[in-house]
Amino acid sequence: MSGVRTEEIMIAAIARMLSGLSHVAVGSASPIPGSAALLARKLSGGSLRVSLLGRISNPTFTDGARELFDCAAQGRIDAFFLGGAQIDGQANINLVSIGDPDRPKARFPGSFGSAYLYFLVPRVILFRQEHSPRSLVPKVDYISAPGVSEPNVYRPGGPYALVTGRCVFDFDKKNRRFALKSLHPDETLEDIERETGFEFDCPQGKATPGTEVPDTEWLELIRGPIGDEIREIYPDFAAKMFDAT
Amino acid sequence: MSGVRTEEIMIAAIARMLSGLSHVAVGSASPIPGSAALLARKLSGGSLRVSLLGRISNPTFTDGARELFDCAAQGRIDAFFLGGAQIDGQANINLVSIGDPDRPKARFPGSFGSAYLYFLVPRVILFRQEHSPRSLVPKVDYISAPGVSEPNVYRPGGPYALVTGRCVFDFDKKNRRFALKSLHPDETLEDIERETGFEFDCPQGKATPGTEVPDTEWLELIRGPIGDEIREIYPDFAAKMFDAT
Amino acid sequence: MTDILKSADEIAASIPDGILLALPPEYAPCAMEAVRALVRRNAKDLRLLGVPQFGFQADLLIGAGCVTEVETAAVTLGELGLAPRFTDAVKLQKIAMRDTTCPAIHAALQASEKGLPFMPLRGLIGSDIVARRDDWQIADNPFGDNDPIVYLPAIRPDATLFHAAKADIYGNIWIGVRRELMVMAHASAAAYVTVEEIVETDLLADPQTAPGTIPGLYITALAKARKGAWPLGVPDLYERDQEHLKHYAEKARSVEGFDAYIEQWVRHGSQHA
Amino acid sequence: MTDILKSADEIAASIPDGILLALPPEYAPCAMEAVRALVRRNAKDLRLLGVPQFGFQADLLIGAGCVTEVETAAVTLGELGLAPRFTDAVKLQKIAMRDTTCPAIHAALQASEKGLPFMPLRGLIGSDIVARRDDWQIADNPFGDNDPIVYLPAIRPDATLFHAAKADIYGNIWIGVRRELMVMAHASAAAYVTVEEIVETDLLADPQTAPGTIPGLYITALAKARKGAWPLGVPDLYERDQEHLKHYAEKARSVEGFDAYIEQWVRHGSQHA
Repeated sequence: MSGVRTEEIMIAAIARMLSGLSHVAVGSASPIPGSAALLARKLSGGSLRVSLLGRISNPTFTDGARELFDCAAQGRIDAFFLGGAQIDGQANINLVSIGDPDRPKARFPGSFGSAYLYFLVPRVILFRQEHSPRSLVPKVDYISAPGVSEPNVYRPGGPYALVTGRCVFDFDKKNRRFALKSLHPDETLEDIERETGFEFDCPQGKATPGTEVPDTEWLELIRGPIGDEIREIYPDFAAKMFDAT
Repeated sequence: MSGVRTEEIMIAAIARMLSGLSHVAVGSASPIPGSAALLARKLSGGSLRVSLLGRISNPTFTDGARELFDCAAQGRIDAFFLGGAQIDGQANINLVSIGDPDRPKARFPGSFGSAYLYFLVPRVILFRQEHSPRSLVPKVDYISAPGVSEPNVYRPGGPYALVTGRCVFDFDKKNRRFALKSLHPDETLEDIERETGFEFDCPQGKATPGTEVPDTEWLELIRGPIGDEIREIYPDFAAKMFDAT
Repeated sequence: MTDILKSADEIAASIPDGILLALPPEYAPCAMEAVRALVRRNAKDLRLLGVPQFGFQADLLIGAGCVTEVETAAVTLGELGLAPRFTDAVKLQKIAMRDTTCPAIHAALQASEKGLPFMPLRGLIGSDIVARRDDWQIADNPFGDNDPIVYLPAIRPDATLFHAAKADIYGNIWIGVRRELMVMAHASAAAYVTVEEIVETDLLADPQTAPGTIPGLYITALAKARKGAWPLGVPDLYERDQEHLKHYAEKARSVEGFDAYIEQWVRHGSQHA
Repeated sequence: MTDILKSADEIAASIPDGILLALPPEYAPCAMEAVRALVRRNAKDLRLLGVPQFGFQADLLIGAGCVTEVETAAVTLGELGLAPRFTDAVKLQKIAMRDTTCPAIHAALQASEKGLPFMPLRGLIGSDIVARRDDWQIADNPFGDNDPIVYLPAIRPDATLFHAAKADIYGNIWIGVRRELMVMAHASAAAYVTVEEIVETDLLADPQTAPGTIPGLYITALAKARKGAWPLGVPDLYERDQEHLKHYAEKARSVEGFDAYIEQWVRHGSQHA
């Protein structure tokens, strides 16, 4: 078994957060969460239902593109995943642009369904492999979807965790801040502090544990059947991850 | 060709009102309008589209029972048909009950989609074979759907005509009253006045023409291919109309 | 995961008393054997929602004393005339009747399907339907100028119950063009289904069947019930048994006749086989 | 009656300049040959609506100068990265961009489908999407207590354009599970469709195909265009031509490269056959 990749650590970390759930949906541009959901399904013995957007064979939904959103609003989706060009310390995410949105320095695809699903899915797991002051910022330039809401705003869902290429944060709903949960191999608390643009809590301080690295069995699943399944939607990701020498 | 039935005169009268239209829908419990619509389609050479609710083969709609209503709201249905246990002089219709609705003397099935389609379909043709002071009343006991609305109420549709077993009325939108248009065979103006519970206009007075009776060609259509088609939805109506000795 | 039960009676045993139960019209397959099983198990205090109207199955449940409340756009036996037990129950005030109109039912269920508290709907204003519904509101269209529109609160049934031609072992249900059944499953907290047959192949995996299929995700439990819609029909499989329905319509004119019908055709199991 | 036209170019000729045109995402078949024909006929001032997002087809139209305005939840080439002509056009303010979110597009189209002036939608509050949309409102749920909800005005596209596996001679279009195409057809004033083949049998008459079929009632015009979605795919018929799309993504990084691509692959007809 060759060396464990950062993506594989992220996949395993996310898969663990899906244990015991009934139905997980995965949106666009989400190969790492997609792989994690498929791994979690394997580990569940098939009891976890996974809805992969963009998959053509075996559709989960038969009522058109709106069904994902309706299904979430019905409370039938337990977890979803959102990325962000920028993510800030209040778990706001930015999928739109850097700088003034009318004269952006950089423009990204757009908000997709984030502004809705972030409110309605109980366990939204944020992911961003690049962990740097550029991606994890004090305040996003554009709020595609806010991390927290006023108490009178209908919001059964919200942020649950943030998984990066360096660590895992929990989101503390009460304090409206991230709390460092575990460090990926070779990362130190100082690394995280230096590379993170927002303030976060570190309840375990120096005792913050390492992120569990996927064992051989998990790696074989990720690189074998999971990789084959994810290839239908993300051929380039699969090629980069699994076909490299 | 045996004697012309009242139902056949009504079918022909309604069919004439559908000439030149693009799409006509027919609801529940409407064998006479259903036959009229199918006759009008035949006469149009197939250019008239007819959507018959309750038909199982060759559905017009594939988006469930709501599609009829959505389609009407999109302005894609030119004519529809409504009956009424009672119909009054302002074209209000009652499909619910006689007397106090909480302690009714008679109870009918219910309003179906009338309270919606009457507002949205441009040409709603009312039909009621029984033409008596009991069915055509000064004021309905329950308004399933009102004939007219305040000017600020969104209402692209409304009543166009009333076809009974004795005559045809036009609905005069400006005066909000019915106007006698034609008398079925053997009916006199006095008959109509005596048998109609509401007041109506009679712009042509003694010169009110007779309702055109369907000719042999039309009768052959009604009793032949139209009868066969309507039998799928209304077996009893077809048996009564076309199988009698 | 969808529970695959053994019989329509097990389906009926899973449906609690006192719930709001959404039922389809006669042209979508009705789970008549399960409805008879509800009568057999003496179901109580059901509140029925006709989507958007119904007939024989509602009349049976009302006549058998299983129902306290009905919301529907109509109850009718079609060409066979009025639904006699329904008509009697309204006249004698044995049930609370909430009259509505077809698109209002569809809209209120779609609100629930979308997790919305309400849906707006055109039409209706000036009808006694609106006048007698204190749970509805008329308010201005916020984008209009003096443009009143009706606001309907969402209806979320506790359960829905219907029949279909087939299901697969994953709980997926083939409904063809009868998509109101899909809205009912989406909008209800639980969905109970009887089917003519249960196939081993995945209905979602076949691009020919997937478009007419409700995913098992929405189905609480299903059971095989051959001729489960009888005496109503299933499109492309069997037609309505019009003679039997005529027999019912005549018997049900009186309480005694209805009771005799129930004794003969419901209490001792369905005898159509 | 649906007009059956001769080619994708005739379809493009039927679509007027200046309209609001609704287009599907890349996973529903896109009418790429008709989109190329729009570029060939130098379509102008199109306002594009992504339902709910799009990629290659929007980038092509934007790069070719056919577009003044875009409303969409995203523009992306998927794994191939950003849509370069879109990105440039926003940065250089060549198009007016209205950012939105997927369910808001679906809801606004369903409002149009239902002839409603608006639809409510959960979520969104506190996002910059709402903050920057002066055509949306936040108001209280009339059935709630201090419960704000977003009100979205209906979107009624002047036309929609998409591709499908097959149509019949009556104008019925088989879309399978891609029901967002059905909403687009219902909600738009006109619907233009290209298809791989036109069959003689009535798709609505067959209970197997009817559930995945848009009735011809909603289809303004259709034309046969073999491999009409290329270089995008059609489920069960052909896959995306990922190599060609990579080639596009590279060329389109610069205006010169994009122009060369258009010259080679669009102006002189599609060369994929």
